[in-house]
Amino acid sequence: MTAALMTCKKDFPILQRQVHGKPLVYLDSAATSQKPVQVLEALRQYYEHSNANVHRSVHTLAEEATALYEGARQKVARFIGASQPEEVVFTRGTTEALNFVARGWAEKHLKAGDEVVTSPMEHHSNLIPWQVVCRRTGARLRFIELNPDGTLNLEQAGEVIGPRTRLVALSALSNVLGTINPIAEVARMAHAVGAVMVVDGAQSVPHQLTRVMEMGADFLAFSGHKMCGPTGIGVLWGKMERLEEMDPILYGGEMIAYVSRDTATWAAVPAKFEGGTPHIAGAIGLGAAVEYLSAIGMEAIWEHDRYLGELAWRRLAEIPGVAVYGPSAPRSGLVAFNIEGVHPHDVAQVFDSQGVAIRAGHHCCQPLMQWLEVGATARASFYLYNDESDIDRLVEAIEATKRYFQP
Amino acid sequence: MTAALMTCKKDFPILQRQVHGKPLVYLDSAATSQKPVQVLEALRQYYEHSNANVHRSVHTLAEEATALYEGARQKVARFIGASQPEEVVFTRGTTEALNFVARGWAEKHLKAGDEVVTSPMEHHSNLIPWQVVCRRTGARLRFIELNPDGTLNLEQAGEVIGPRTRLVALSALSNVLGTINPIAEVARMAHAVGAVMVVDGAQSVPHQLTRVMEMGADFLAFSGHKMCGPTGIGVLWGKMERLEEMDPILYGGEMIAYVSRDTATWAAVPAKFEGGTPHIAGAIGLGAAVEYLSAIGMEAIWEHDRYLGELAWRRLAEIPGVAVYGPSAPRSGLVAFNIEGVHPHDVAQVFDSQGVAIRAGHHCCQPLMQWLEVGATARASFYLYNDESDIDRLVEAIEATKRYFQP
Amino acid sequence: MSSDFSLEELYRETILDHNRSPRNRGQLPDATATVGLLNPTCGDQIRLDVKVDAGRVADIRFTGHGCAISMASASMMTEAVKGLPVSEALALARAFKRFLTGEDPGRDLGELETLKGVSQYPSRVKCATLAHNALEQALDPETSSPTSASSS
Amino acid sequence: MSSDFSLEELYRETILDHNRSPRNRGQLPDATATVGLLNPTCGDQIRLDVKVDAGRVADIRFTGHGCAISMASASMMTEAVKGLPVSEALALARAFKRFLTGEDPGRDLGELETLKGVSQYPSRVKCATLAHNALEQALDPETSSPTSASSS
Ligand SMILES: Cc1ncc(COP(=O)(O)O)c(C=O)c1O
Ligand SMILES: Cc1ncc(COP(=O)(O)O)c(C=O)c1O
Repeated sequence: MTAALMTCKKDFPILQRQVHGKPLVYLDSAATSQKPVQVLEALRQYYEHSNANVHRSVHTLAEEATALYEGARQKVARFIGASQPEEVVFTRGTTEALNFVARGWAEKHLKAGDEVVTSPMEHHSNLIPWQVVCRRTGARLRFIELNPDGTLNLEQAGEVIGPRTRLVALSALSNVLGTINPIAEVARMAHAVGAVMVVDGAQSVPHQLTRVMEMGADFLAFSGHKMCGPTGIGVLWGKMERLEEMDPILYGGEMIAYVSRDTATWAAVPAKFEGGTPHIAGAIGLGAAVEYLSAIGMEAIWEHDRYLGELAWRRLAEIPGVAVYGPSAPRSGLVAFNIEGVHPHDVAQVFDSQGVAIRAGHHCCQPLMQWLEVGATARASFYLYNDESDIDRLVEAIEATKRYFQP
Repeated sequence: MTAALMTCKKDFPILQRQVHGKPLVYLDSAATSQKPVQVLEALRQYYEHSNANVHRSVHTLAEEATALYEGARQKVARFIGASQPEEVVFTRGTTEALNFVARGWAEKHLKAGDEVVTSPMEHHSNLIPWQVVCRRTGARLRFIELNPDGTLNLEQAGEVIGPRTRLVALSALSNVLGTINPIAEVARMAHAVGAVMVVDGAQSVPHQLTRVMEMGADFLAFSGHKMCGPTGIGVLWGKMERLEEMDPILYGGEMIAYVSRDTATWAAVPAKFEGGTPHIAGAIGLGAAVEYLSAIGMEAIWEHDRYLGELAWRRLAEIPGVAVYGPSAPRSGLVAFNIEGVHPHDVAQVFDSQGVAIRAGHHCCQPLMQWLEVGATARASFYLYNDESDIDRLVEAIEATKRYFQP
Repeated sequence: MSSDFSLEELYRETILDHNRSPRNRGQLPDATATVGLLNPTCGDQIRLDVKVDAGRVADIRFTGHGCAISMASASMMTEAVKGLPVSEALALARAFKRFLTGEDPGRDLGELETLKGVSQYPSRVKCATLAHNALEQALDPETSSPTSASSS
Repeated sequence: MSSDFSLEELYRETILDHNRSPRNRGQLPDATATVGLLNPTCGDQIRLDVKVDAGRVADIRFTGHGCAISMASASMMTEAVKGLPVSEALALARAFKRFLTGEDPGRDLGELETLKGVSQYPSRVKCATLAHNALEQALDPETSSPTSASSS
């Protein structure tokens, strides 16, 4: 663990909290991350100093708010290596971003007989929009199967992705298995058959250095709240060409050029997709978050998170009666597990009594639960403010749970 | 002006600001309102104390975040007189809420030959979604015409709303004319022919006591950022029956019941419409905002805002070379105007040099501009933190502008 | 969530016991009503088989998987209602739901009262009431509302 | 936006004069190209009529409505390009746009330089460049990009 990461914990006020009289160990960052003071300060500063609607008025506050909002777009564009800021569309989060692609791009371009390819490890947000698009257009939804360890079966991917494939939708990192998917490789397969590559970056962008061009993605979706940013803000990045051929989804203020009683023409990208007053403070906060993460360094964060994820997997795998899921290594900074005979909800409850916050449930991945043949799992997920001592507390909590529920 | 309103200005830190060396006079609340410390404090408290994803995990932070988020729903429901909290769906704002109704309700229920009725004073967000729905379904868009003073021609409304009408969409208050529309009356006309009444409350809910039941609305849309709340949060309220017959719009996490690889079933209202991680902090902030407004009293705020709107209209109408728009009284707390021979953008720029922040442009109401036969207007809009002295500054700024641009 | 939190208040020994050795587990080949319910937030599932005979709950069985709270609650509920007149069984289920939202149940709930600790955990209340909701749907499908409506 | 703000820096006397008495206002019946442009944020509209003859801007006129900045900028632009070879006129429009984003225009811009104050106001830059964008579209429709693409 680098020095930079060891000192960052002090930036997160909530981590000073006690839960049930015990110091909080927050291991639920894959659900949502905590926020550093730098981000909270950017929000406060905006609201107390420059709050105004953007792109609308010519007064000083409005000029400042617009400059801050568009400045945030630039910061995010740099953070993911976009070729121009206009390729960054602000959305509520990953879910909205993926729905935008499904509604605005896929529904317009797909027809009966076409195929959409995804995987059984996808979050519902990267699955149901495609189910719905397929039902509406008559396209067929197909799946790249998983190897027994929860990695993608690349050989079979080469069979599923074929001449009828128009769109491939895949998460870069699984939010349950910790699998690191070979996005660039799958993108090459997709492009080879003329399909569009949609990447769910909800778990990858917060943890991994993202270079959209090298990734080979046509669209990338991610959420601010999982990467030290505020709630209610996220991003759809798209290649300009793709965004230009995409229909708007929300009609209203600021996304238009000319409006008469009966017709309207649209503004240019990205305004075309940002109908209505945007989440201005959220975008500015996300800008502050990517600056914060960049200052620490995404390579360092990725190394740190992976280290913790792999260490936790190994340590949990050694505990009798504990099942861990997904590949042992390489893996991202989370580990899903079950304790024999104890339902994950009960696990999470006992953990909570120890101050350890984890998530239990299906993690919005019911088809993956079906594949794993479990109803639910517990999941501990790590971020830059966690360290080895948190894994010690995790292991202790598992032991306590086993004692508590022993038959 | 009541004592409560006179003291509230101190709650808004931004109003202490200087612009170009002059004290800020913020007269752009119809675009977005400023935020009191009570709301900013609720945001900070959430992020520093209880930040977690909602409805997902069983740990303490998640329980607290869920309780705060659902508590905000209850506060908003009470604020608008909803019969149950579940009728409150959180959205990004008015624009998204109206698009949800257009996509989820109208597109499902309208067919060729049906008619949608709206007015020429609508904001683009309450016009373009209906244009698009009509194009998609083959329905026809019709307009209730305006009287010369910018009020609704009720007699003609009675002719336009007929047996083919399936949906009537109307703003409760115009964001340009200041017109107070007779919503209950139009709702009765709509219901008499079996049509659904959609109310754009973007301007009314922040200023007027809202009782959805008495209004006769089936759907009501409004934005948090215009009513002392954070950016990125708004509300679609709907009668439970209407919401139940409405399709979801965003597919993904948390809006489902059961998901397999190929199909999914939906959760109950309101979860069905809140796919993906919501803007948790935003909802909590909006809850704090409605508490703040209720403590002052919506009747007092409405009286105050109307008083300022009517006073401003009268004082501006007296100035030679100034044209004011909309009815003289009753009117809401804003006044749109033009200075002869000076473009509203230039007006706003000179105002800004005096520290007076107003909006200039088409106010997302191009068809209304066409009706008024102007390209754009200036607009001063008031809220609880404004008082008569701000109108003095407004009048001075007009005089300064006239001097500056005199031929 | 209060600081005087004690895990033992939530997981009373009775609950752990019912979880370990659930009563009335299984299916009824001659059920008069069968209801399957799902708690979508956590994936808890229950299938309840009820046999009504002469206005009484003549037999009742459940299968499914879920947390200790939901399984123990199902187990206790089946024990409590077996043999009761349908109206009595329904009244019990409703009283239990009131009990968990902190209201006065207006009657003795027997062993089910050991689930009191759950009322402090809004997210767990859904677990504890799953079986009771299933019972309501089985015995009175008209007035009870389904969890989810439409489908993709 | 800086605190040493002065309105006079934005609205120089030359600008106010062009706004009051615009040059080359009107339409050209024998125009070789006509372009209509709209600034959707504020509703500024311009119609530019250009007559190209033997590779030169033989005549140019504009109509429309907008703020002082956009009208003065249109007026000055028409004066500046009338008589220039097409390539020169295009170069001028592009240099002016560079100038307003704070870059070195690389050439003398004449009266148009009085619009320098605009560069401090991002929202007004669109006003000042509207006529220049129209000119680009009129003279070089291939490479210049339209403001809006699709329609409802
Ligand atoms: C009458 C009216 N309707 C709709 C809107 C759109 O609201 P929002 O931009 O918050 O979605 C506004 C405000 O801009 C408005 O004034
Ligand atoms: C892989 C993945 N995709 C999509 C999402 C959805 O993100 P959000 O809820 O922010 O829209 C999540 C997180 O919940 C996720 O982990």
